Amino acid sequence: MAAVTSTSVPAAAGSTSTNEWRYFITRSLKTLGAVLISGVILLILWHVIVSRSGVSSFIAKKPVDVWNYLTQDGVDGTAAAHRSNLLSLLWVTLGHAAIGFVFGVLASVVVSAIFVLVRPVEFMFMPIAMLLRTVPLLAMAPVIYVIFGNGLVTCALIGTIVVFFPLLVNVTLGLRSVSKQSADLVSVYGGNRFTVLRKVAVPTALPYFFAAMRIAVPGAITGAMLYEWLFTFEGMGAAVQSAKAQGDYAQIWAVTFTVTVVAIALYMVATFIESAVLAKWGPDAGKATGS
Amino acid sequence: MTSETTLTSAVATSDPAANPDLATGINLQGLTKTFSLGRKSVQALAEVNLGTKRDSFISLLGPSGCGKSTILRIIAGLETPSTGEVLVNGMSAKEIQRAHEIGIAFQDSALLPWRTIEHNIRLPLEVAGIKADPKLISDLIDLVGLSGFEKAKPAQLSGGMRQRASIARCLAVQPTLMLLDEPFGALDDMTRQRMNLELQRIWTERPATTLMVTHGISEAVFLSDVVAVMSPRPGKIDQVVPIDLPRPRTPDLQRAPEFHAYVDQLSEILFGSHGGVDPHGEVSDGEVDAAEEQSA
Amino acid sequence: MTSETTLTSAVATSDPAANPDLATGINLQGLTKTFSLGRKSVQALAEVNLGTKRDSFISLLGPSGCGKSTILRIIAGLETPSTGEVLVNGMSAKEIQRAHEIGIAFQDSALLPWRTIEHNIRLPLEVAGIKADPKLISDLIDLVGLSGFEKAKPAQLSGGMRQRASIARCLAVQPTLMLLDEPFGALDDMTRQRMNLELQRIWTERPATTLMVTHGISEAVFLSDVVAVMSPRPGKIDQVVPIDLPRPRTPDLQRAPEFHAYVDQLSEILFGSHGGVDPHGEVSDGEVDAAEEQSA
Amino acid sequence: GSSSSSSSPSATGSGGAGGSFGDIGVQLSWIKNIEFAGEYFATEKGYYKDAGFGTVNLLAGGGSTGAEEAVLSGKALVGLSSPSITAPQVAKGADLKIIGSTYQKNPFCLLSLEEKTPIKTVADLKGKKIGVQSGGNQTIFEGFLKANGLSPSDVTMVTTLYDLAPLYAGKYDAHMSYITNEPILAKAKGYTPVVLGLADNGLPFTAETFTVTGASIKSDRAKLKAFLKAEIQGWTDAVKDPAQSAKYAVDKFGADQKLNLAEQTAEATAQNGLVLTEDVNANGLFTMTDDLVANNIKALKAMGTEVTAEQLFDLSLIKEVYKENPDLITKFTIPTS
Amino acid sequence: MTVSATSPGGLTERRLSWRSLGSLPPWVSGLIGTVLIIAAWWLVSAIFFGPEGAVPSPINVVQELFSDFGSQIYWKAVAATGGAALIGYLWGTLIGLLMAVIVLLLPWTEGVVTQLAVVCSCIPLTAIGPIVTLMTPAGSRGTSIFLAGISVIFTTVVGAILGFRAASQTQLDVISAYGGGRFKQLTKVRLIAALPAILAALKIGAPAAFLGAVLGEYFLSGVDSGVGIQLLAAQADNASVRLWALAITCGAIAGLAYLVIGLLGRLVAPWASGDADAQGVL
Ligand SMILES: Nc1ncnc2c1ncn2[C@@H]1O[C@H](COP(=O)(O)OP(=O)(O)OP(=O)(O)O)[C@@H](O)[C@H]1O
Ligand SMILES: Nc1ncnc2c1ncn2[C@@H]1O[C@H](COP(=O)(O)OP(=O)(O)OP(=O)(O)O)[C@@H](O)[C@H]1O
Ligand SMILES: Cc1ncc(C[n+]2csc(CCO)c2C)c(N)n1
Ligand SMILES: [Mg+2]
Ligand SMILES: [Mg+2]
Repeated sequence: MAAVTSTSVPAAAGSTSTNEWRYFITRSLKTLGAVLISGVILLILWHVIVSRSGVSSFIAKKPVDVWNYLTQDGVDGTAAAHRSNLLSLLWVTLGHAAIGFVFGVLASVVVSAIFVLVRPVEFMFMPIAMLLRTVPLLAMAPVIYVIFGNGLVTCALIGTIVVFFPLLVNVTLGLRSVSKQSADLVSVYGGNRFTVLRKVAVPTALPYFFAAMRIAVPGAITGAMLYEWLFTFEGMGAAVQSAKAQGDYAQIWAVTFTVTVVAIALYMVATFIESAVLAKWGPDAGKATGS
Repeated sequence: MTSETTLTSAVATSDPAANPDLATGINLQGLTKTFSLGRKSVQALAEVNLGTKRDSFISLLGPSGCGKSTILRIIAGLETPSTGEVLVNGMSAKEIQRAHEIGIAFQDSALLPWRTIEHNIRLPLEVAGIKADPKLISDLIDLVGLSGFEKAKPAQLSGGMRQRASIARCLAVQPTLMLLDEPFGALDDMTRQRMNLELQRIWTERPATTLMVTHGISEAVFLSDVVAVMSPRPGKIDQVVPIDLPRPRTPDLQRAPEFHAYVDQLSEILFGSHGGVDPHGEVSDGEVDAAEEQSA
Repeated sequence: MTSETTLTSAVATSDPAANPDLATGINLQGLTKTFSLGRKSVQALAEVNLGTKRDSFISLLGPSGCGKSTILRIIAGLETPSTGEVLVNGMSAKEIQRAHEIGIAFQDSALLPWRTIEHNIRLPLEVAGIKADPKLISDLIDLVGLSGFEKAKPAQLSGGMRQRASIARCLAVQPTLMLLDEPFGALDDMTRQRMNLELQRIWTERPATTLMVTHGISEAVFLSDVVAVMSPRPGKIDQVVPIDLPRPRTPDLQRAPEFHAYVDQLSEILFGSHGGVDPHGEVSDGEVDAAEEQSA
Repeated sequence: GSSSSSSSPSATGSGGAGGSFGDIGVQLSWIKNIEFAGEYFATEKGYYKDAGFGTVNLLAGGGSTGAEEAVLSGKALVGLSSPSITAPQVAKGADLKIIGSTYQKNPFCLLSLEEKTPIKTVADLKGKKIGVQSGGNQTIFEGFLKANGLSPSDVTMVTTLYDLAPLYAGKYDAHMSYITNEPILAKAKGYTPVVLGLADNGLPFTAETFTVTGASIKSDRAKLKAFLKAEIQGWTDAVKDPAQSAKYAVDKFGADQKLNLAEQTAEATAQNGLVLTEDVNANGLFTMTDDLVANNIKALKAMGTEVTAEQLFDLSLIKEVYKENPDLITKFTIPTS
Repeated sequence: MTVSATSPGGLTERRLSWRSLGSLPPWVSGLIGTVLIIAAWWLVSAIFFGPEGAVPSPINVVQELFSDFGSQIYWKAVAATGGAALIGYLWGTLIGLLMAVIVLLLPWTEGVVTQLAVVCSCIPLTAIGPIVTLMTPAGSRGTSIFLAGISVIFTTVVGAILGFRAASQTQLDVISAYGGGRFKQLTKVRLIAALPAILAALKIGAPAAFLGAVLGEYFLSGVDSGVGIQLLAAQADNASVRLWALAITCGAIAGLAYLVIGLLGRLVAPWASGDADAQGVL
């Protein structure tokens, strides 16, 4: 039978790259520009606040001081030594952050799926999830030490605790944002709750998941530093402590600066991945259709 | 007026309890449904009794808001009735769901916005765990005139095109129970006509117990074994009119006097006994005729 | 076939550039629209030229996917044309938007799910910063037959009821430009007929430049000053047919031979010159006739 | 009764209500417990007031904001700290000076348990696992190893906090402790604490030192001396009456922490062992002999900080206080450890 | 319902039991969960630790809590820390929402604003805690408030931006067609469609704010009362029972905040699929 509505789609004239790629690239470029602008804003803010705070310059360092610490040899060591020290600390911390991130994301995705599939479980265990997030790790560290030791298990645990809760809440919300109609559709075709989860809820939750991932990236770094501070003598977390003991405020500020910059860089990476995936999924992933 | 249960070729009944052999397809007994609406509650269905034979085609006609979609949703297992029993092809709604034997098209297309048209149509197969035959999918897309839009997202289609995609999706699983909620409402008349013929062809080749909700009287007559007319909210089955026309039905049939008689009969039931059946005995959607009843 | 621009009572033109006096209402010149669709792009509109007089009522007919909604969305300022110019009542789309003079009903009801029906209808007034007169709102609700559902949420209404709410919303601002995208598609025939009459009454009392997209040929003839028929995608205006019938039009008019002549003429344009105009000269939505053209 | 424990915010500004020196802030090295008994007496008995101060705000430290920072930023006139923390900052150029020392030796020790792996001597240390708090204590412990000719590889150092649970659980063999604190807790738990004091094993630096800025010594010399005088009076009372000290800590100043009276009393008594020496009996509380100063410098060097006595200490003020008020020198009975 | 009567017995029964589990009122399942958790805790405590060990017996902890409930000191500490957390939370939320609104009104600022928010979440708190303490007057709870606020900003910004995007194009079209600009779109559609996501962010924020306030007390100078101070003291005292009682207090306060915001959400955004309505969906 001849198609009623004319023929097929007219071929595009000089169709360049795909829509998706354009979306991806423009978003990436925008992000880069934003980083530069916000970087400048932050440096200015930092300079102004420190200058006006009245806190002794011995403690409160300005951007210039950090720059000097990283580029000029001083009484407390050469710039090269400072840089290589920071770099090696950074790698350690990034390793710990990666462990925490992976475990935290996996755990939260699995748990939120269970929460969504078996709702009572949520009411049963949400309090515990929250308790984990609220109890200062600082206070419970000895207990964790006694039970889990101070190795990578604890590293994964701390990372998970820090990252878990925001992810859990977001992913659960995303999985629940399923439109009733779409869920109806799948159940009519014989799908069970699990099918609805896979076919409808997961795509719907993707934007939420990625938003949560973005939250998780800085969270994982924070968690790693916390772990290092409470359980090891390694990485940036411990370095802040020993620098404090040494009165090496320049190093503290340099560490703070480095961690922040790296976290932003990783956040950007997460944003890139997000835009790539969501572009493929379509910008409408997870959005309601009509009314 | 004909009394439906006395016909020899009866395929439906408004008293399924008394006529179990006429309720081997759809079997609704004592169905009621009350929705709560904040403080108040709305009775959508007041005691619906309806039986059809297996593999028969029934259409539901009735004014807006009378509960047509609600009946369809209850049969699909999407809504639980307040009271009453539902069986389709001898199975409960849930069972037939689980057997992957329902095809459904909703009043609005309900496509998943992140899936391409192709993938939307393939969805029921995925859910059923059946490996999708690419040929089948592309045939379906062809059938509904969406070739060239396989990779388009729903947001990029017109309203009618979306509806057509949802009809294609309904046909993907080759269902034994087909539920169609105003499937052709958003289509232009030519497409609608073509879809009607195609639907009849498909249904004849691979029979399925079918329930279609529609506003088009002649469409209902053309396609159905039986037409059930509902009264306004709280909805109940007003009359069940068997359509005793030979199959396969061709477009020519729509000019036959028997056809027009059915259309007129249904218009009369829908719009009242004093409703102006078209004096020329010609095709009418009831649209023009009903207007006579209105005071401007 | 009548040539539309030579009629003395002409209210519309397919060449607005040459007939500026026939384009004081809607004025579309050289409108094209191309959507990108992943790698490919879809030309939805290929050069649309259309003019209507201010306060006239034009209907758009055409096959599904031909770009009717796209034209309407461009006029509403919701889509920018790829090329071409749009003026309505001498204003640009943005200007008329900002003047709060548009009433619009979308193909899907587009009600806000968190607002009650009442509040949804009041929305345009809120947007315009006009204090809503409770009487006006309750009259509108009455008009569309939704009394008792003032406090219901859209999810609690049937498809037709939602569409009626969206029509009521369209009328809330008493617009000078009314854009209706298949407003009555989901309604049963009786309600549809009643809404048609009401729409005519309202439009006569308070004229507005109106564009309605519809699939119902007789509905278009009944309501319009002029009907524009579009050809399939890439859409363009195929013919502009002025409907020279006296107003106010009553339901009786729909039985007049002039009326039927218009319906037949439009069916012919839509479904081809060899399309079977109903031999009895009777009302036809083109539905049955068009079926003749189809091979099953 | 004069000022209450809930201090109202105030800086070192002059011209306060009470006397010519106005209100000042004193940054404590920890949250309010028995460790600051002398300050409580000085407040309660009105010694600060008598010395000419309005309100003396005893600023509890959360453990993470150092006294040096508080003093440098001007939030406090005086901070209670330790040479192990002050010296590195002085070495980095901070304008800080220590003007007296409450403890004559530092309270750090390695706590092990008789029931598990007792570490009685430095020789026992080899190959053991030691729990050390990261940051300042880590530096101190490494200095301790160095001072005893051990290298960091001779022991396994693991991070811990103040809690003894890991020690009880056998996660490590010894816990870096305060001699006044953790051993008492272990004993209360039913263990037999074994203590290896750092001060007695090659690391004889002092603690609870009064740290001020060099600038304030120049501009506020009289004020600082008045402060020291009130402190001497307070600590004289405190040392004499551990029970009352504990009461002040538990019932008044540290009331918000639900301190344990028996434990605080025990700590007060143990603390006296750090505050009182023959030299103190001879020269007065807070004084430091040249030997002690030299020991400090040596210990600091072991901990990796090179400073001279002149850079770190300015004991001229305390000497002047005693010269002007010889009657402040009291003979205490020195507790036997 | 007789529908299930016709289905094979076993299947029906299992589904029924799932159903009945699913239809438990939240507080019942909450109770079951709590009981399960406490039982597990008890076992661990009894088998591996003594009643006063690192993991003390729940009985001792509950006893401690009950004695706390009668003590003014306890409530003073809770009020002090909770108050600082609340102030920080309000500030953080306000700033976060403002930032998101800026993004909404000026989309080009999105990058900059989110970067600023990221900075809030990844500045090492342990490093800046003391600095903030030095910049606020002695005795003030500035650091607690600051850390509480900064813990909230980032999640609020991300949640609110996500929420502001939740509105569908048709919904926005309705407003523009009726002559509404970006502002009307914001007030009539975006803000409301955003509520579920914003509320989720606020829910996450509440425990984070409390945690921030507690952590702040580890840096504060001149502050004597607070949950954080008590934790510090309990830790130095090796008072594990007190430590756990305080930890549970923290959890309870955060849980309460979480619950209240959740209820608030259900009140102001009942249509949100994240809530009761959706129970039938997933
Ligand atoms: N979820 C719901 N909550 C409350 N009331 C509802 C709900 N769904 C439907 N209703 C009510 O039930 C009645 C029947 O609705 P239904 O959708 O079945 O009508 P319909 O016959 O399909 O109408 P239409 O032809 O307009 O689609 C209506 O009055 C409607 O308000
Ligand atoms: N956002 C979009 N992106 C890509 N293509 C689009 C988009 N919107 C519409 N189109 C394409 O434009 C063409 C015209 O669509 P339009 O919605 O105007 O049709 P229509 O005439 O209103 O059809 P119907 O009667 O079915 O509603 C269609 O082919 C559709 O695929
Ligand atoms: C190694 C070591 N460092 C600090 C503390 C913390 N602390 C607990 S009590 C107290 C005051 C002394 O009575 C101090 C400073 C500790 N316990 N052990
Ligand atoms: Mg319906
Ligand atoms: Mg359309």
